[in-house]
Formats: sequence, C-alpha cells, structure tokens
Amino acid sequence: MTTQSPALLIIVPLISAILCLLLGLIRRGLCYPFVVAVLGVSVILSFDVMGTVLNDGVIRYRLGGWDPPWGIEYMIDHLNAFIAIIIASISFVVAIFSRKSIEHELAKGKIIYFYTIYLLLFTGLMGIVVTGDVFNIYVFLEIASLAGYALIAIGRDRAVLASFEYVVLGTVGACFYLLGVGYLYSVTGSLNIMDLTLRLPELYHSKVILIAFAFFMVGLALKIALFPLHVWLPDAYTYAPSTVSAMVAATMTKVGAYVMMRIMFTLFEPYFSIKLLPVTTILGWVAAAAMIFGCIQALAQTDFKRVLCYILIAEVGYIVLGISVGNRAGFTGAVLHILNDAVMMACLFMIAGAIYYKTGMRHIYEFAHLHKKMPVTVTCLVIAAISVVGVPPTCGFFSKWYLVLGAIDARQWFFAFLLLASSLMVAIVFFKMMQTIFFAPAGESAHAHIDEPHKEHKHSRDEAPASMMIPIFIMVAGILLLGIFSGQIVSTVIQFTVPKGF
Amino acid sequence: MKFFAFIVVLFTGALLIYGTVDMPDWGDPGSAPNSHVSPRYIEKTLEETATPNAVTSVLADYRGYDTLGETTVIFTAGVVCIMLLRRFR
Amino acid sequence: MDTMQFIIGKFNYWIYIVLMMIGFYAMIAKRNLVKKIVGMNIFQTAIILFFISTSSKKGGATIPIIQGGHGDAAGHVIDAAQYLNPLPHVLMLTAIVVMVSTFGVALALLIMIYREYRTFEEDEIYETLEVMRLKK
Amino acid sequence: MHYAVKEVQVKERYPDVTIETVCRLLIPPIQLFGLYVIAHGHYSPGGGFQGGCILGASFIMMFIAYDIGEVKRRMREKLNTILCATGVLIYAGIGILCLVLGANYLDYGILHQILPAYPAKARALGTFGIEIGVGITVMSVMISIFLNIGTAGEHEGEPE
Repeated sequence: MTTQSPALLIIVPLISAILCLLLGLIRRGLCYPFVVAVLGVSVILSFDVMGTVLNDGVIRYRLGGWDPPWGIEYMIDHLNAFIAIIIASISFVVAIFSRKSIEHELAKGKIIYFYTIYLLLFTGLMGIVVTGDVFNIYVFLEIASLAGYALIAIGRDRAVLASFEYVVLGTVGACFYLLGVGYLYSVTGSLNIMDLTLRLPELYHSKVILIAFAFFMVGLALKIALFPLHVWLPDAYTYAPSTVSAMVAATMTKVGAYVMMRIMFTLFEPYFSIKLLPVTTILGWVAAAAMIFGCIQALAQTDFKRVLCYILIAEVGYIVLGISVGNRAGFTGAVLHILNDAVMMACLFMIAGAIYYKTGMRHIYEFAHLHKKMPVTVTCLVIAAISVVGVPPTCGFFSKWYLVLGAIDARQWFFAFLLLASSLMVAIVFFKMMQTIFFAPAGESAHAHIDEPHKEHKHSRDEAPASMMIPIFIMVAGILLLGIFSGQIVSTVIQFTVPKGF
Repeated sequence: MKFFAFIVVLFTGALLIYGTVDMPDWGDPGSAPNSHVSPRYIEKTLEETATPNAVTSVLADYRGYDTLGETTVIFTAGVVCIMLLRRFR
Repeated sequence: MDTMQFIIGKFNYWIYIVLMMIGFYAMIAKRNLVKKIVGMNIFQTAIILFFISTSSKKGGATIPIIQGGHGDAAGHVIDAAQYLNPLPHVLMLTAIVVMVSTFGVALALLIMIYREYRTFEEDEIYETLEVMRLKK
Repeated sequence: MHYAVKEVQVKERYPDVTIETVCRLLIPPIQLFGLYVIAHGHYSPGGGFQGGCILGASFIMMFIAYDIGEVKRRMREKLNTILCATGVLIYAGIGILCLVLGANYLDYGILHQILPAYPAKARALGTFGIEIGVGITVMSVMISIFLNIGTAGEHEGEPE
C-alpha cells in the first residue's frame, strides 16, 4: 500500500466523487457519511505519504510506468506532503461541518451534486499539490477552479454574479499560466519540473524565460488574490454557502501560494528568482500593500464574512512576503503560515456559518450580546481571533515571528514594521467585534426589530448542533496545539522544505 | 475604464511580443520542442504501444494521466451544469 | 535581409498574440457579459494556436501517424523529422476540453444571471442592485 | 439596450416532414461514424473525445429536428447521468486494474497478464479501453450541457 499511496491520494477521491453521484441517485442520505469516510481515508493516506517522505526522502511515482521527461510523474518532497496533509485535514473537518449547514442553505435535490463537486474540488487541489508536471498542474487547477465556481454560485444574493466575475478573472489567470507553460515549452521542449530544472539554467538570460516567469507570477497572483488582483475574492467568498467559504478560503489560496513557491524555487532556482530579477522588491512591496489594504478594508466592513475575506487578503500578503524576502526564516514563516492560516480561516468561517445557521445574522452590528446566546461559539471566536492577531500561546504568533525574523534578516526593516502594524490593525478589527458582542448597550441590538419572536429567547443558551460544534472544536484545538508544537513541526518537516541556496 | 483596459492590453501584448524575440523560428526542425522529448514519441510509438497514431499513444498512454484529468474536467462541467440550471423541487 | 528573416520566422507568434489581446480586451473592457465570455473563448483559442505552432516542422513533415504502421510492421526505422511533434497536439486536445467545460459553466452562470436580473448588461445589473439596496 | 431574449419556454413543435425525414436518415450514419472515429483512433485522426463529440452532436441534431421529448425518450435523464459517471469510472477503473495487478497506476503494459496480447499490444488495448470511457463521458456531457443550457434548465427534473 505504501508504494502506491501517492496514486491513491488522487484516485480515492476521484472515484468516490463518481460513486457519490451514483450513490446519491439511489439514496440521498448516503452521500454525507460516504464523503466524510472518503476524506478520512485521504487524511490517513496523506499522513502515510508524509511518513514515507520523512523516512525515504523524495517520492517520485511514475504514472503509467514511463520515465519522467516522457511520462508524467508525481514528485513529492516535504513541502508537497506537508501541504497535502493540510488540504486533506481541512477538507475532512469542513466536510463534517457541512451536514446541517448545507441542508439549511441549499435545495434538497442539490445535495448530491454538492457533495460530488466537493469531492471533485478536493481531487483538483490534491492533484495540483502532488504532481510534478507543469501542464498537469494546469489541468488540475481547472478542475479545482470549475468546482470552485459552481460551489460559489449556489450561494445567496449576488453569488452568481460574483461567481461569474470569478470565472472571467480565474480564466485569465489560468490562461496566463498556460501561456507561461507555452513559452517555457517553446524553448525547452519539456514539461517535467525536474527535467526543466536541469535545462533552464543555461537559458536564464533568455527573454522567453523572463516573460514566462512573469506570466506564471501574474496568473498565480490572480488565482491567490494578491492585492491589486484581488477584486473577485470578497464578493465570491462572502456570498458562497458557509461550508464552501470555509473550504475554499482555507485551501484554494494556499494551494496557489504553494504553486508559486514551486515555480519560484524549484522550477527556477532561487538564484534566478531572487538575484537575477528584482522579484524580491516587487513582490515584497505588493505583499506589503496587500497587508495594509486588506486590514484597512476589513475595518470598514460590517458583514462578518466580508471582514474575514479582507483579512484573508492580508494573510495572503503575509505568505507572499515570506516567500519574497528570500531567506531561511522568511520561507519557514511562509510555509508555517500556510498551515496556520488554513486552520484559522477554516475555523473563523465555520464559526460564521454556525452563527448564521442558528440566528440568521451576518452583520457584526447584529451580534450584540451573542455571548449570552452562544457562549461556546463566542469563546471559540475569541481564541481564533487572538490567533489571527498573533498573541503568543496560539499558532498565529509563531508564523508571524518567523516572518518578522525573515524580514529583519533581509534588512527590510520597513516590511517588519508593516507586519507589526497590520497585526495591530487586525487587533483593532477584532476588538471592535468583541466590543459589539460583549459591551453593546442593552436594547440597542439592531436586529431586535427584525425578528421579534427571537427576543424572549435571546438570552437563553442555544448553541449550534454537534455536527457543527465538533469541527469548530477540532480547529480551536488545532490552533492551540499547533502553537505549542510549532517548534517540533518546524524541526521535523518545515526545515527540509527550505530550498537549496538560501 | 476602457482606456485603462486598452493600456493593460497593449502592455501585455508588448511583453508577449518582447518574449518571442528569443523563440525558435516557426517550423524550425532543430528547435527544442522538436528535438528534446518528442522524438521518442514518434520513434517508439509502434514498438512500445503498437499504436501508429502518435497523438493517440501520447494522449492515452504516455500522458494518460493528463487525459484522466481532462475527462474529470468535463465530468465536472456536466455535474456543474446539472446542479446550477436544474430547478429542484 | 536579416530583418526579413526575423519577421518571417516570428510573424506567426505575433498574429496569435494580436488575437489573444483582442480576446483579452473583450474580457476586461466589455460591459456585456456574453461578449466577455466570447472574448474568453478567443483568448483560449489563440493560446491553442500558439501551442500548435510550436509543433510544426518545415521540410515535408506530415501528421504524426506512422505510415505503414498497420499490422505488425514495427521493423523499419522511423525518422522523427518526417512527422510533426505530437506533444503540443495532445496538450491542446486537453486544453480544448478544458475550454469547452469552462465555456459551458460560464454559459450556465449566464443563464442564472439572466433568470435573476433579466439582462446581460453589467451596468443594468448594477443599477438593479442599487435599486434593491435602496429599497431595503 | 435590451436584447430580444424572450421568456424561455419549451414550445410545441411544428412538425416538418423534410427536416424529420432527413434527420431520420442522417442520424444513424452519424452515430456509426462517431463509433468509427472512436474505434479507429489508433490508426487515423480521431479518438475518444472527437468520437464522443460526434455522438453527442447526433443527439443535439435530434433535439433540433424534433423536440426535447424525443431526445429524452431515447436517452433518459437518469441514464445520461449514469453514463456520464460510467465513462470516468471505466477510465479510472482500468487504472485501478493495473494497480491491482501490481504495476503503477495507468500502466497498461501489465494487462498482458489477463489479455491475450504481448505487452505493447496490451498497451494498445488499454488505450482503446480508456478511449471508450472518454467517448461515453464526452457524449453524455455534451447532451447534458446542451439540454440544460438549451432549455435554460426548465425541462422536467428527475422524477423522484
């Protein structure tokens, strides 16, 4: 089993997606347990792959038995395996969460198709992560994107419009990526990442390679919603169903960031990306702008999910900043932040979903005295918020610590300062929210006149059902435990992901 | 807005054309795509896969995994269209 | 003479880039949603042409189907220069399917938008949204 | 400006002898040609995707010449969905078969253990198997997308 587990990582969700559709035609209720079971198996498989990588080094799995430059291969090193575990675990936990939330927000007949597409989205993301072939990344990127468009479009209000905007911009991003592949192919004749690594260095001064690199970067920046190209993200993730927001926000941008790392530091050597081109400067400034812009916008929003969306844009800025400073601490911080941010975002979006499920409230100004009604949820919200701000016992602190160290090592004092400043602004965002929840004057809650019958029960405890609370607990436990064990994570896994040449 | 879009398009096009300067000429038999990986597909397709059509053998065999992805993409599109457009009771 | 050689060698790429940019312009500047996805289609088609053009070989090369390959005639030596490069064709078959799928999904979304707003014009949609917001 | 897109509704059809006769004569050869394109993909231009498109086109032609009821009588909605899944399942299943026989995923060469063929020929047969899978999926997805978009999803859903 161990030798074949890289392949099973893709096949299991893919075949299950098809079986889920067929199963749903027989009995609709079977879909949910089936999906949860499959994703559980995927988590086990991803840990198995990680174990193999830790023991035996890089896995190179040849699909169809063909040698690499001719066939397609999986190339799994510490970085891939690490991201694969994150994706699998987050999808698993969010899938548990989905049950009530989806029944609440979707028409009954759509549930089968929802779970099918959910598994296809997972397949696409996993496919991007494990593959070692640049064109294959494009194919799976499109699977993930198509599934993402559909899942976002079934949301409420303006979801369809937001999804359409996402289709247009996402396709531009994918096309730019494909153009980058085409330019690389026209001068190297190869698509395999390891083969390209051997063939590229002699071409580093070619204009084609330069343009290919630029188009890879712009295409991926569109996909991960880096600051000037983020316009599709807030609408899309705000109006999507809560389950989808939690899944997509936590995984999609992270996978894009992973592909960016792969392209900058494996496909091209750090020498090319950092020394030869002014990428450090450009990406650094863009990321800094993203951090500040995201936080400022988050301050101005009232819709809870929209606040989270802008914080997500800022978090993408952190990750890209970590990539762009180009040293050991910065890269460690970026990889660690991918993990932490995935956990925190999934947690916060699930909390938003739980609040919406129970009370129908979306805007922060409606949240007054929520702690009397849903004390456990609010406690979880506080812990997650503390982590996003970056207070020591939680995981958010440690990745920011590495990022600041990286910025200081690179003598980018200004970036280090901006990191701290944006943390402060995130803190203000959450303080505002806490103030509304705990200290709002009695009787001023804005929703009082909207749903009158709720008023008598407002102060009685009424938590979301267990299938929603358990995933939130898992994530909160994750936030605390990842904070405590972040030293171990860095020393067992992340230190091996740092590319050679740093 | 339209003017801005026009500038963006002109800039992108200029970048792309700048990149073509170092590309191999059209139809150059010695260019990298024609000399690095692909010759094996043509020379060995009969021997290794017993399929004279090299496109089929590459599509379904050498790079069969891509085609699996492709089939998944179109399957996704089918399911997506059903989910989005069908009115459910 | 050198310039001439250069232009003859590269003009195919330039044509595709012009096509691509027409599509790209339609995608980002047009206010009609149908025109946007038509532009998307032009963009992707131009990329397909670009890839296919990297597979061409001058000097009498033909489609990559081995002649005399029926049956078990696996004996004779095959010269790669006689056949076009099959790899870009394969990649583009995949890309065509992706393009069709994206187009299908985009059309489905358009129909949903039409159901909701009764128009394909972006400006009118935003007007409707503004009216709805004020009504609240 | 308003485009002249009227309310989408499935109208009654106006029977037209010419169109119906031509289609009745044309559709079987088209479908046969589609099968030929799938089956002969090893020796001539063609393959699963192209053949699947032609097969799907024959149903789309039926939809244009007759009406949606005719297409749904020949290819039920549920059957279409199942076929759509079956195609991918065939593809992935052949890969799994290779896995079970002890080779890597999609390594059709190993199929010579269960097929009466030498390894290279087994590869050709495996290729043929997946072409069929691709063809089935492409055909049913073409029909499904066309029916859903062509009628704006207003036709009857699955009877449940």
